[in-house]
Amino acid sequence: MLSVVAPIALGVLVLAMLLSLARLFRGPSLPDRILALDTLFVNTIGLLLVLGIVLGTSVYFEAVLLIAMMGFVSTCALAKYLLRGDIME
Amino acid sequence: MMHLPVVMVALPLLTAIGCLLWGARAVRPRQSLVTERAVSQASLLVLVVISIRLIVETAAGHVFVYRLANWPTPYSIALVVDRLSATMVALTAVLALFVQVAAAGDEDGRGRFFHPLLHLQVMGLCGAFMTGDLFNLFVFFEILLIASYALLMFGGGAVRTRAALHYVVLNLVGSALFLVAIGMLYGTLGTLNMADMAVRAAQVGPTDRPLMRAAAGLLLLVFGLKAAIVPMNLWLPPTYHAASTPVSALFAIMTKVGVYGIIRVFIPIFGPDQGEVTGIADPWILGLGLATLVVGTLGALAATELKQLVTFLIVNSVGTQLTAVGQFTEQGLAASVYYIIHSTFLTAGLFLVSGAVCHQRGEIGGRLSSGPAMHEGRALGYLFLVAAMSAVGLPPLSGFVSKALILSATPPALQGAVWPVVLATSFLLLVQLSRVGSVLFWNLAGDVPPPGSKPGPHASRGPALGLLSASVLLAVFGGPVDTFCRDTAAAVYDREAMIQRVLGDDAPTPKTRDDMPVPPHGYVRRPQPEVPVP
Amino acid sequence: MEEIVISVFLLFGAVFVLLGSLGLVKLPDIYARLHGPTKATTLGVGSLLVASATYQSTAGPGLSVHEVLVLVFLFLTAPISAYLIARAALHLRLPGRGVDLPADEE
Amino acid sequence: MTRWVPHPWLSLVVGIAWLLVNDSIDPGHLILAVFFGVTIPRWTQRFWPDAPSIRRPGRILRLFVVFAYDIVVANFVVAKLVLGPNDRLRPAFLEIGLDLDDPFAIAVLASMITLTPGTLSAQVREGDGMLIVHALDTDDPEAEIATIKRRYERPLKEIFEC
Amino acid sequence: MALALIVLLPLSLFWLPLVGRRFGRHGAAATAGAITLAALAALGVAARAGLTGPVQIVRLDWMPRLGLSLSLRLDGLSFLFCALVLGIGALVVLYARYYLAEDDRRDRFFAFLLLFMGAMLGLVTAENLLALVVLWELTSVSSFLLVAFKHRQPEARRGARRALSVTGLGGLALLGGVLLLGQIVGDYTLTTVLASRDVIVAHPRYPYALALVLLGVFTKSAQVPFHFWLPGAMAAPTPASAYLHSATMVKAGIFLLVRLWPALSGTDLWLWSVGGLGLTTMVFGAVVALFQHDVKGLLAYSTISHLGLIATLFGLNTEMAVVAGLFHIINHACFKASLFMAAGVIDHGTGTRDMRRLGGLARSMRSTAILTTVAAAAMAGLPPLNGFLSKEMFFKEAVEVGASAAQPWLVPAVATLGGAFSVAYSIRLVWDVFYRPATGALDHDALHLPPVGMQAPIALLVAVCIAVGVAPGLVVEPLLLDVARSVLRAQTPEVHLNLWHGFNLPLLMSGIAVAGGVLLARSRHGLSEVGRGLPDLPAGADAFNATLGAMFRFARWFSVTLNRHELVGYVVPVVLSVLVVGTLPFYASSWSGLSGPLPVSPAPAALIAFVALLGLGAVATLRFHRRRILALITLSLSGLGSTLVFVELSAPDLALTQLSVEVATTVLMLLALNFLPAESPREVTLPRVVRDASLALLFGLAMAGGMYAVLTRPFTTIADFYVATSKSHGGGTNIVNVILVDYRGFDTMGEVTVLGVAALAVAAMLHDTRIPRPRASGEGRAWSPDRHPFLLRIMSRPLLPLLLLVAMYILLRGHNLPGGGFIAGLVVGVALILQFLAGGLDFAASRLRFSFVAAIAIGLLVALLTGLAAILFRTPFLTSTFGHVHLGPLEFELASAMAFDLGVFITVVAVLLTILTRLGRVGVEPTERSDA
Amino acid sequence: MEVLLSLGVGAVAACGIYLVLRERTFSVVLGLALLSYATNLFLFSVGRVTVGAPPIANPDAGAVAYADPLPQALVLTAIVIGFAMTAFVVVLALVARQRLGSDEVDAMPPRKEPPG
Ligand code: NA
Ligand code: NA
Repeated sequence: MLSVVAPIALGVLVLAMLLSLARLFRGPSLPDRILALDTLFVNTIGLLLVLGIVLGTSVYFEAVLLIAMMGFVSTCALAKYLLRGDIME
Repeated sequence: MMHLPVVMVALPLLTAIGCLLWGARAVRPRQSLVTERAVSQASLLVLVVISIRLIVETAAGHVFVYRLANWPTPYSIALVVDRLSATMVALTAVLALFVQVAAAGDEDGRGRFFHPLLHLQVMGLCGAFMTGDLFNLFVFFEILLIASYALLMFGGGAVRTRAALHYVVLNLVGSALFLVAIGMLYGTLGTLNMADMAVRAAQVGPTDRPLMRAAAGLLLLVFGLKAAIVPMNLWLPPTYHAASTPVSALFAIMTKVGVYGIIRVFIPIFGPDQGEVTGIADPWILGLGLATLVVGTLGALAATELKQLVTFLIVNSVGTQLTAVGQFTEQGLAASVYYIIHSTFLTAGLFLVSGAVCHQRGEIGGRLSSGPAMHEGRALGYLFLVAAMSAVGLPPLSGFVSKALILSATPPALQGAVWPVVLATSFLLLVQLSRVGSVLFWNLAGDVPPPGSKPGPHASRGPALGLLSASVLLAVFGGPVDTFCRDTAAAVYDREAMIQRVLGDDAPTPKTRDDMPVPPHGYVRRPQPEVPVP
Repeated sequence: MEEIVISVFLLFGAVFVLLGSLGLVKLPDIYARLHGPTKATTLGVGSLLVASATYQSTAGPGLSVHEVLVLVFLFLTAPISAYLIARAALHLRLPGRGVDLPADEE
Repeated sequence: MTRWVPHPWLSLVVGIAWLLVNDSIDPGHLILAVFFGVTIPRWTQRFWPDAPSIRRPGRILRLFVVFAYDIVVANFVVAKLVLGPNDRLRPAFLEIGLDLDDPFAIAVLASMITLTPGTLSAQVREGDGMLIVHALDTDDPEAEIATIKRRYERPLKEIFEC
Repeated sequence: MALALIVLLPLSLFWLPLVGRRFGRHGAAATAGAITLAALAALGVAARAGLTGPVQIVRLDWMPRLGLSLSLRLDGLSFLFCALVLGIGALVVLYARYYLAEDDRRDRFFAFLLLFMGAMLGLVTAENLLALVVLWELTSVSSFLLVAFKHRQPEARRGARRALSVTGLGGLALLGGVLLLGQIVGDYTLTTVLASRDVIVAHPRYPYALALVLLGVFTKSAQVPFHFWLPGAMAAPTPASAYLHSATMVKAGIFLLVRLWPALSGTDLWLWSVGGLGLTTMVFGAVVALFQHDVKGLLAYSTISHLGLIATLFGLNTEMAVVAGLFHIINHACFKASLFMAAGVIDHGTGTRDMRRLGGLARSMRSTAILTTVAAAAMAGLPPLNGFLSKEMFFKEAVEVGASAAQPWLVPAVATLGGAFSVAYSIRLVWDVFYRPATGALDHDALHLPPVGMQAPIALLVAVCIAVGVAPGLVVEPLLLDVARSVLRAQTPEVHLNLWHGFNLPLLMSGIAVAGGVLLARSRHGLSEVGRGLPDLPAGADAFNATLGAMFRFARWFSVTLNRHELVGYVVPVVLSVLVVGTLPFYASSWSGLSGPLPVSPAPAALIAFVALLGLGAVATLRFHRRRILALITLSLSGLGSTLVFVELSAPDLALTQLSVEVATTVLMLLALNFLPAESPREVTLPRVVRDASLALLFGLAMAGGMYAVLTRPFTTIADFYVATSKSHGGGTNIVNVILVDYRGFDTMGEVTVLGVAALAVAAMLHDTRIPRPRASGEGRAWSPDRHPFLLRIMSRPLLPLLLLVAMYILLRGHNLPGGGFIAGLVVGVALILQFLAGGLDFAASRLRFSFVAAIAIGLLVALLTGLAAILFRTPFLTSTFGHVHLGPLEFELASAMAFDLGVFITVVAVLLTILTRLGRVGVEPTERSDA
Repeated sequence: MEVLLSLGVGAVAACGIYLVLRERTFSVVLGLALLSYATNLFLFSVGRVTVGAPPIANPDAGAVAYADPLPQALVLTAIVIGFAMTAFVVVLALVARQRLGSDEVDAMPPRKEPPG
């Protein structure tokens, strides 16, 4: 069962990524694009979790953890740039 | 004794760390400078002593194979120190010592971290000259490059910044290509140790030949970029011109890294008797060498400023080295080793002299037109005379000896191409350098030095004298030096002996990925306490 | 049994992640779009994490609960990201369909 | 005690998190959990100088249950809205006057609002203590505000400010 | 020993005059004189053994494997030249002692003179051809210094440079020639070379060798068309001219001609090149000399002419001619040196050397007039002087050799013509200076009469001219025979020097020459129209200048005009080179090498998506690169794609690293972007865009092709060793990490060093860089007043401990599972960056009260010391060890590599903090002024 | 898989080179970043590509069961070095803009300044 569901889930997540990507390219505003990138990071987290199940391994867990963290930080930095220009004043 | 090679890398790093920690204690940046100078100088002296020891040992026929982390080669990174490596390392140490003394006048206080950066640069150079591993060579290239970026920017200023921007971007592209080249070689040969590469390169089949040629070409390009070989020579003059005087003197050895890389790759790996990859780039190297020689000379003729002239002399010297290496004979290599030693000291000395001249001429600086008298015009004039004679190849200095060595090494079949170029470029340099010396030291607009100019930096005269005295010493002791260079070249060409030494008696034969389930017996290192004795 | 649990969470999670992205594409303005990813995606990933934890616990050598950490982390950060993006959108005075923007500056 | 464990709750969380992330309660990991539980909060205290103390920890669990329920509901609500036509949406910016004073409590509130049905914290105006919330689809802003205050703000006030 | 002393005394003590000035006003001259006399004495001692026996040789190996040894020989020829160099040298020193009495730089003059003398002595005694070249060049250099002695005068500088250029050119050619000779013979020893004529002459490369050697000879001896440097060199102080440009240096070329005569001569090539060019030079020099106005100029051209005469003699391939040539060398040295010194006396006395202003000096400078007249007569070849004898011999040889030519009259006629001009300019010299009525341009009462010290050397030389002329058999014949024997050995002819040979053809020719000379001298004003054009003939100087000028112009065009020092100018050649080296090998194999034997494998769907993300991100970056913030977002996209490709292709560590680095890079770029324009302007030129696009496309194709070629080939690798030993011998299951900290820990050591240096470099660059923050965004929008958005500021605080915990987790497990010091360091770094973002630089930095630079140093130190610790256990640097540690109930595995990883961790954190805080501190509050 | 990766790497490299040839420092920095992605992937791939076989040693599996760990280690080093270089060049671009008054890569120094 899992061998059927997991690839389907994978496909669904890839579709989600494509949608996020579409928003990223379409914009129109920079906050839109930052949001799209942020969503893409989260999509990726899901994708890796499923991939771990598909490939039967847990070595992607750290990647998941780090994507969550790094995606968040880069979103913060980008948004703060829009607000203040200097992100570390 | 056994650990000497790694000390040449570890000590500069340790010194840099020490200087940084000491400097961090100081409230004001200049406060710690006195201590840093002393530590830095002492450390360089130790390096010089060690490197001389390395030369002595290797000259006696010993080859250091230092297997880092105590794994067998080719799986570990090995430092391989033969005569050539020892020579280059010693050259680096001595040069750095002179540069340090020259900079310790006041240049080192015009920015931050001069001494740490100097030592890190030395570390990169020494590592690059000693490593027997291609990827490790890349790493040390990066160390010496990033240190050179920082040193290039040392002292600040817009001109320097512009030059640095170009230099850095170009070298980043070069580093990317280096990785690609390493990738292609690893992807074909499956190893990174250069001796092992030589073993495996000899075994590649004809279908892999194009790939190997492309990889070799890329490596040539990467080394050529470092060495400023035509057509990638253009960056060097503005870059070196922009650097502060001691830094540009230190850079005299940077181009040699590229030439050294060519020697280490194109003789053992793609050299003679290597099956499909035999002499893969030979004609290119000689041709490019000659072209570089011509282009460097033309640049020297076109120079309108003293330091700029010296930068073109470096291009010229790169061309000369490559012309000698590119003959792919032991004698040619021997000549090029001699020339490398000669030109490193010479160009560094010339930079120091030029720096002092530019400084003492006041506003006009190094412009090649009639200018004021200098505080130390006479001393500088004599130094310049010696340097110029050596650069042109006038006897009785090392420049002459090296040119004679190169010309006499040229096999008859190549003489028609090599001799006219070498002789004609020497002649043009003679014309230009006599003009330059005459303008700077004889065509004086007044008897007194310009107001406001200072006689200093005093510290640079001693090092300049020291560096240029190498031109005399190398000539006076030309016999032993020549013999050493010939033995050095012979060792580089003795591929079998090198492979034996690096890979040991049980040099592993390539294993396919499918038939290696357990480590072969010979590879197990622990619990053997004994260190592989080189 | 575990397989069914895993499959359900897997599908549920994937669909909600997709819904989040769909909202991102479909909704009319930036303020509306922010809702999709911050909510649906968070829950979706949460479900996937549960699926993963279950899977790794059954397939792997021992209990796998470290996924909880990711979940906690996502729950902590998703509102911050959304807040910052909304803040930026308000600062840029990006129009929201059918709403008047509150005064931007304090 | 406070010298070594300035934030007992945080220490607890860190220690548990260590065991969680390692999937292990080995003696070794227990020791490490204690070690990090002490050292990390101690070192990070400087970045969180005014950390609130939890007055009524018992209320946390109740709030958590409410919150978890709301999250699941929120997702179905948003799913419906996403799948429905855009012109049926009735968005609005709500301005909520805050009764909370502790910044951390306010932050927790704002986060919870974002994660729950149809609302999203867009700005905290520290000057006048207003929280600006974007509601995706609301017909009665006042009711919405009241719900938020009731379901989240009050419990938080109890937890953090007694 | 004495032989070595001859050379070594002046060569090694040349600097003594610089010190000698301490011993009084004329200490320098005295020192120089003493050294010269000592060398002369040494020559006497060395020659005592006689010059008739086998040559004396001392030998000192210098560079044996090159074939360069410092060996000296003393035979008749070298004795003759030593005697000339030292004898005339001594006289010149004496003369210069007075001539330069007022010059305060005379100590340097004498030093240079000694240097030259030593080089010259070495040259003429050299037994090794390479050593000869060494000393040959040294004479050029010392001559350069002497000519430029009065370097304030432009003509002195120009003359010196030109002399050096031309003789240097010859020297380089000579080096080539000598190397060729050495390679032909197999030895650079003169004795061997001289005995190998048959081998040399028969060798196919003989013409090249000869050409190169002769180029050296002709330039040094100022033969047409290389003569032009000599008149320019007359800017030298007169003693130097007398010494170098009449007696010695210019004779070095001639010397070499004789030296190698036994080895190279006897061929038609030799006859035509040496004889032909010599004869041309002789006539040319004589003709031009007549029309010179400067006394020294006249003497210079006369020297050229006489050198041509001597060269002609050596070119004739007969033994008797060689004897005549040697004889004329001696004679010319005597009369020409005395004439130069006389010219110096005149110059010294009147302040001018222009013959148009001089005149009537016979009365006021009687003794000089007489001496000059006699010497000039010798130069003109009048009996009973030495010049007459050698000229007669020359005429005789001209007749004999010419007889075998198609036009038997041609050579004698040309010789006679040269002789006639010789007579004419001699007459002109004496007449114009001394005997014609005074021009009035000079104040004869203000003349500065020469001291005896300046007269004596002239008188001595003139006396020699007379003595040789009157009693040649007594004075010069034994020496000449010794010299001739040293060159000709068994072929030495019978020679009897007599003033009177009876009436014969040479005497007739002499008569014609004298008559013609008188005629020419009388009618020279009529000829002056012709003459005026002569020095302007498109002669060597102009051709030389033009060639060099063109060379310099070409060099400027090539190096300056072609290179505009732009970045693309550096990068494009690299790209082009990549295209060449990357495609040529495949092209040469008809593209068959592009695809290896392995089949391609199908791509999983996820990989397709990830590669698409990577590629789309790159393309989007390209598309949006002018909108910078957007480009950063798309760059992250590409980085994310790259991360995911690593994930999919089994490289978790890489994925983690790439991801963390990605974020750090984004933050870094955002920090920088604040101070850069928000947008790049559109680049207008379509051709450039097209060019760059094609280059980029081809580059991408080349890279794809190369990669494809690699991936489709079977492959053997050393990597399985790591797989097999990582756990058992390296103590870790994460093979990549074990490679990084153990097998290839040295790379990692280098890598963190690079990081450290980068941070130092950034700190150094930004140390004093302060840039006012822009008041508004690129679009002119004012910044939000919300400096630290609330939710981020508050919620980042509980996040920090959580993130640090994650970092510790990653650090500790790295050896066995994905992670390690580097990634952990990045996590901590990013966690702290978050604090900077949330609370601001001051908030966060004030809580990190340690020197980041020192922390870098400490991190590196930890890594380094871990490596060095291995040395204490007598194992190589970085050797790691691992084992199970039992502590009460605990049992865990520890590897020393973990300490190394800790060093990496500390370094990475410190580097990130250094770089980002330095960058963060760049911005300062804008002032009114900075807005303007 | 091989074709896909080759084309992907080629595309990224092409974009990188195009950007490196632009006139503004920021574009060049972007180009260098892309170029380093491409080269890192290239170097990574030469160990041949495998799905689902991360090189975490499991004593039960044979050697073939893992992706080649060596290029991974090399690329890791390369990424780190690339980061150091990127950091340097970004700051250099900033300093250049400040000192040269323009962010053009070929901007000329504002006034005559003696070198050396
Ligand atoms: Na989020
Ligand atoms: Na990156």
